[in-house]
Amino acid sequence: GDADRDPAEAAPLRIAVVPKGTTHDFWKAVHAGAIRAEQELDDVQVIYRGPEREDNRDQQISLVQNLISSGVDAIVLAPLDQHALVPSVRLAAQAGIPVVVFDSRLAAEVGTDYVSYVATDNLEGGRIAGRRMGELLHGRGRVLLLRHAEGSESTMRREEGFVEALSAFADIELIDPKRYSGVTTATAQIASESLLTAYDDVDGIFCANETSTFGMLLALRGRDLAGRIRFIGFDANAGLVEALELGEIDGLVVQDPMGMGYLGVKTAVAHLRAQDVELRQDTGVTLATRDNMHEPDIASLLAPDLDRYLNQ
Amino acid sequence: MSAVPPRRQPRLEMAGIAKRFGATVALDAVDLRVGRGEVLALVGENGAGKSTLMKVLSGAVRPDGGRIAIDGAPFQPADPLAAREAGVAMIYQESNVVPDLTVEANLILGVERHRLGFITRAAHRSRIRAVLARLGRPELPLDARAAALSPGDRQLLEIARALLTDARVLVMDEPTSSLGLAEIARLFEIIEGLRREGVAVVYISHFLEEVQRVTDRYVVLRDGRVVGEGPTADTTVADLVELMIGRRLPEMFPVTQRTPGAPVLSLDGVGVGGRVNRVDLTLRRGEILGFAGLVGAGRTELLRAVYGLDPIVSGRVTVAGYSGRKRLPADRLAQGIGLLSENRQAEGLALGLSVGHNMLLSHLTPFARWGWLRTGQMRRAVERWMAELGIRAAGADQAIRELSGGNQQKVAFARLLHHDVDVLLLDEPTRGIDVASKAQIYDWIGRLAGRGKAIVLVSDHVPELLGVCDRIAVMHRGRLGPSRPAADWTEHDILTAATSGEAAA
Amino acid sequence: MSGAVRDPWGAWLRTLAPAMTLAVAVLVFYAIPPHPPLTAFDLRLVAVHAMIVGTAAIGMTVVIISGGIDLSVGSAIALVSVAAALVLEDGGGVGLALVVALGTGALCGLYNGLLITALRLPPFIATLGTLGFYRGVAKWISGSIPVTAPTQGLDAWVSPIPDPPWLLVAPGVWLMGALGIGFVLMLRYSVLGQHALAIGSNEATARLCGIRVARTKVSIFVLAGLLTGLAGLMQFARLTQGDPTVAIGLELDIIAAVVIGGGSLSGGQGSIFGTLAGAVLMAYLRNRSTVLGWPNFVEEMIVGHIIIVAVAVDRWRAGRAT
Amino acid sequence: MSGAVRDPWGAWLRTLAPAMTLAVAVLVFYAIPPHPPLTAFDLRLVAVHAMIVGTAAIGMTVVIISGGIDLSVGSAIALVSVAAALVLEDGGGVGLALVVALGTGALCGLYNGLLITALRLPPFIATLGTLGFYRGVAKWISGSIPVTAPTQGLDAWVSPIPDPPWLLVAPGVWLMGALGIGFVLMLRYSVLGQHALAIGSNEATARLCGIRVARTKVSIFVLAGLLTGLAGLMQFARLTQGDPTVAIGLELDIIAAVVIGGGSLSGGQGSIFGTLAGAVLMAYLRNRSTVLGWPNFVEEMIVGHIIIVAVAVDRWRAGRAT
Ligand SMILES: Nc1ncnc2c1ncn2[C@@H]1O[C@H](COP(=O)(O)OP(=O)(O)OP(=O)(O)O)[C@@H](O)[C@H]1O
Ligand SMILES: Nc1ncnc2c1ncn2[C@@H]1O[C@H](COP(=O)(O)OP(=O)(O)OP(=O)(O)O)[C@@H](O)[C@H]1O
Ligand SMILES: [Mg+2]
Ligand SMILES: [Mg+2]
Repeated sequence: GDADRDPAEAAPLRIAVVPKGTTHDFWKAVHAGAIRAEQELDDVQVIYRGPEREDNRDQQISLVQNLISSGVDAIVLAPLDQHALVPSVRLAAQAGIPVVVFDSRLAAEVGTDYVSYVATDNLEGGRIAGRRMGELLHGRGRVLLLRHAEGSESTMRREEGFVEALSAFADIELIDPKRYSGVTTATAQIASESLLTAYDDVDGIFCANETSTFGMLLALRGRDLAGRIRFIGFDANAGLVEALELGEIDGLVVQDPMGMGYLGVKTAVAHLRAQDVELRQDTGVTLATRDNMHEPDIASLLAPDLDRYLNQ
Repeated sequence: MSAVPPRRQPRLEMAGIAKRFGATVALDAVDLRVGRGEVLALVGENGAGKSTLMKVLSGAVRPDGGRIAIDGAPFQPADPLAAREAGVAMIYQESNVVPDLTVEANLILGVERHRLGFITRAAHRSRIRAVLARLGRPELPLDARAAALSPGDRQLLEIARALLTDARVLVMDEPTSSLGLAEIARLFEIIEGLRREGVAVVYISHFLEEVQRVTDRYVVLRDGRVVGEGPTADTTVADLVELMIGRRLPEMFPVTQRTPGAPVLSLDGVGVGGRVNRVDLTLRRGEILGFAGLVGAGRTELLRAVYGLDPIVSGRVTVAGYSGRKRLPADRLAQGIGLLSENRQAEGLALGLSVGHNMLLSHLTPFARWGWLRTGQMRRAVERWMAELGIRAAGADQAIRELSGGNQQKVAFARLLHHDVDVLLLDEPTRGIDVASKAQIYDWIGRLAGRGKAIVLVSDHVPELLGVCDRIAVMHRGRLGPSRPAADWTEHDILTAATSGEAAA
Repeated sequence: MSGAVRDPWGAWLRTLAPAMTLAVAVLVFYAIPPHPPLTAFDLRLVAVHAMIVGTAAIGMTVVIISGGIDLSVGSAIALVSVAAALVLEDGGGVGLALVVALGTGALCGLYNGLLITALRLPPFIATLGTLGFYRGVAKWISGSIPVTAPTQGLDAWVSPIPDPPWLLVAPGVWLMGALGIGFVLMLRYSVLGQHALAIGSNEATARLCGIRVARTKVSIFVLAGLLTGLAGLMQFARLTQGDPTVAIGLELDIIAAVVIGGGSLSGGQGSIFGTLAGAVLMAYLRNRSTVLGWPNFVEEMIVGHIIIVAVAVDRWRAGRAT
Repeated sequence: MSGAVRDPWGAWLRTLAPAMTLAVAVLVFYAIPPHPPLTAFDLRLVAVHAMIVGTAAIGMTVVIISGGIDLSVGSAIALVSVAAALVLEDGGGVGLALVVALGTGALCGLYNGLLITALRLPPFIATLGTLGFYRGVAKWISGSIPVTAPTQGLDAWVSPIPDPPWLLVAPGVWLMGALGIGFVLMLRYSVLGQHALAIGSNEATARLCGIRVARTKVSIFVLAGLLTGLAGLMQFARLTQGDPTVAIGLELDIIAAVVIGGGSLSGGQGSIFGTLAGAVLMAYLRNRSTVLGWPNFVEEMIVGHIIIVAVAVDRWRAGRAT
């Protein structure tokens, strides 16, 4: 209900999309999805703005508040933290700006504080990875876990799910030195390399996001261990897909970031146009393997056609 | 002057004070006694240990041995504050002004009176005013940043600071090095007053005439030992010098044969940043031209501008044989002009670097092949100059910071010699230098002129100008008077010209 | 002396300069189509976004004036926010949280000060070391995850829309302003302030004049630590949680604020008001580039240059003045 | 006399000090149960991890000796890595990539140098500004995502296991070592080196001695920029992609390396070998704390203090020497 801000109905709806970061293929795909929605729905304008680093909560808060003040019609937000962003989201509600939350939980009342929650079940994503790892190792062996970053909620839930699923296999020993890869590929690479010198005799490895997976992949290559150790990662980018093809990675748990961006914007617009929307929408997680990676629906998840939406 | 005989119990007594820096023995069991109302002259060559001895007294340097007593009470200052509270005030040789503080803040620094941590200005104002009046500068702006003061005023500020703490012992380490004559005269009056109040004054200076005028007794240091003392009245400058350097000094101002040649440097209508205006001047080969003037007259600005360190706002400088407009220091050096800075500490020398670095820095080309340096040759060059000028240092690698003032100045002078420039702009070349070294530098100046070099000598010390220069010009409020042969000047004429501006025709 | 007359002017100009830069920035941004209006709400936001940097920067100004620098402030803020959160999580009251926050901040400052004086370390090094140390401690005591705790009304102090509304801006902002004034007076009229200036301007002289340099430096760092503590508490209130990874790299923003405000890293110079103006300026830029819908990289490129321009203009004026 | 004798000693000690600290660190960590062995591979790894920081730190040493500092080096590395990646992505050869990398690095250095000299900005400020600017440009030209490109064998230069194996460590590490020696000679025996030293220890004197200060400073920053370019290329080779977010905060590691190695931020002091030892020391600590299975926060707490201890020991020795 922003009639007071733009009386002319003709003026396009300005939908702000706020990812957790701006510099990963994952968020690029979200962006592409949002643009796709923008193109399908008429007179909608998408504003895509994120914090510099994937762990800068304070900056994301400022960002949301600034967007509120710039009078956008709705905000589609991937909160960096389930608690930290709550006041800002409530602030938006006060200002009459509906919020759609995607990718990660927000510890507030869906339906009252925000319109809808569009996400994948990160816990489930982790479980899928864990079960797959179990199968790959035929239920016995040692599995190393490289954690992503301190205080990153979504990845922690994936790690949680992975550990849980793995615990079903009695003969699999989980090695979790509580080492965090840090938020960039370079830090992940260094952490992985050092970790591998201590644990180069493991049978399996799991990483819970794009940067840590890629960093670990590089480390494995550096030691000629790629393909020898069962390796399951999370999310996809060109490099990771290639590695999957080469069998250096045995599985990538992929979400549908493009779907999230698309659905997020669509939901926001639907709400603004007074249609009722689902409170919870799951865009699903799938395990991409060397075998199924060429099936069209999986392929589109692994390598979404970003250019079609972003480069123009 | 009537020497008050020291009482039974001296005001200040230092016994067996010893201090080494690394292997340098700065002080070797020095004894010193100063009575109430006595003014003691502490003299000696550069590096004799004068400043170090006094820094021991003021708590700035911790001695290796010896004991101090004030009015009979043993006294071991933990730090300068302790010394100050015990009634020891010191005017250090190096400038000790905080540029970013106001004049007032500088004066009360460290001894602020306050309520709940907030300074009570009123408590200070009256005393400050009184002291400044006593120094003859009541108009000195208390709220101005100290950075805006001329060196002269900065030195006055430090004297005022010392006077503010009503001291029992007052140490003055070369207090007149950048004071004009008027200020110096007033300082001596003040010392008289202190003497009457029973303050023990230690007066360090290389101006032995001053020493003769103000002090009752003298103590001569050489290589950290006391080599002689006695009533100033029964001695002569010559005797003091002999005690200081261990031999009779030949002629102070050696006469050298030289004939003025072609002009090398000429200024017409040169003006610098508002403080210096319409200066005309012609400098010839083989001549020594002196600039007299009061502190703040603008001589330093003029030299700095000619050398290209400050911008010239009007007029032009022509260097013989160069038509181009290049006027950065690098260009000036290339054109054969060199400047000796008046400010050793902040500009003249890189205190952190070695003697060798400082000496050769401006002229590395002779040692460079394809931009790479031949260090062996460099070392030999440095050692040669050290020998030539008798620079007392542990070696070419010793940090210049560790040298005594005079030796530092010699290094700065050696730089110009090494660079072998044709025009030497010397701003206070003998500031803080002992007599023997002065004689040496005068000798060098004479020889250089004899070799056809042109020299500009800025000095506050009129006898020096009269003794060394061929021609002398007086600067007054940024205007340079006509230059006349030294013979046509008397000390009195120069002073009147410097104060009034009339070049007494 | 000409100097005497000239100088107050220069000082006056220096004081006003950042405010002017700010004004210019406002106009410049308004000139950009579509000429986004500067709503009251915008101003409130900018104020709140400048609050944490500003508060910490007040302390940093004193440190920098005394010739020091504190790179650990970002980590210290994180540590304080975690400490406060832990207290509140254990059911401690706001009062206790405040005490703990200030205490933690002061301790960080004290440790920095002792390293610098007792070990004679350059402040840059000492605080570069503690930058890692405090961050590590923050992660340690928080178990490496954000500690969510009841804010007990602390959030009201930092919410952009103040309550009661007649406050115009968040109470935290008023607090920052009050502290700013207090520290201006402290610097100009207190012994500590003058000694800080003296040490920053010429430490050797300060020592010879009998200033207890070490003691003074430690006090300055503790003082700055108290402000860091306050900033940390504000950070907690904003996040409603103690976040061990918050404020990474914030030290650079804080130092930038001081320098934009006319502070000199070689010591002896700095203006509290200037610093606050600097903090507001940066927050304002971020706000505008969001309102104008610029992509992140444009913002980064511009904010970077604003720092350069602001200081260049300042230097240029100073250069002309002397 | 003493000085002549003592000084070289002091200098010698200073040069060896970091190596000794390093040796001590090795022993200390070996003393910790379960006494993790220091395998050849560990050493290779540490060398590679120190390589990027070390290479950039060589340039930083010169900058710091000349009294400057460069906060933008991390961003510049990211920018270079992206630029190189773009070239290779377009099918450019290794040669071209190298040229572009060095060129980009030199340009960054040139820009820093010009800001500092032409605008008379303090290096800290100028490079604080360009820190944001270069990062922004990197994100801009990369479209804000890592640019993956064929490494064309560049990765062989930085892979922990060198090929041929008799190289013992990666070629990139040898390159760093060679550059280190080159710069030691440059500092000690070249005119530029002496001028850098002079400017760093007293700029006024340098000017008085006719050194073209501005020109020299610019050359120093360009020189450092070339090394940054090389470091950026190494970074690309390690990641096999140009990542605009890489090396955030790396400037602090690089500066730390210089300072641990005996560099003084007030200029006039610094040792290339010391710097390299410092870089290796930090990499070694990180490696050990991982091998020992310590959580990150322990590592952060310890690395922080190593910096402090290393410098404190250095100061203490220096203090005793005089
Ligand atoms: N900090 C220091 N480190 C090493 N040596 C020093 C230090 N200070 C002084 N010296 C040495 O101690 C000796 C005495 O120095 P001092 O400054 O006391 O001489 P001085 O009599 O004051 O000379 P001047 O008349 O030039 O001031 C000199 O040889 C000097 O080199
Ligand atoms: N009132 C002032 N304000 C600012 N700077 C000053 C002032 N007076 C002097 N200076 C600076 O102090 C330095 C020395 O100038 P000074 O006043 O001593 O003139 P001078 O004629 O050279 O005196 P001296 O006899 O010391 O050579 C100059 O570089 C000048 O810039
Ligand atoms: Mg002396
Ligand atoms: Mg002068």
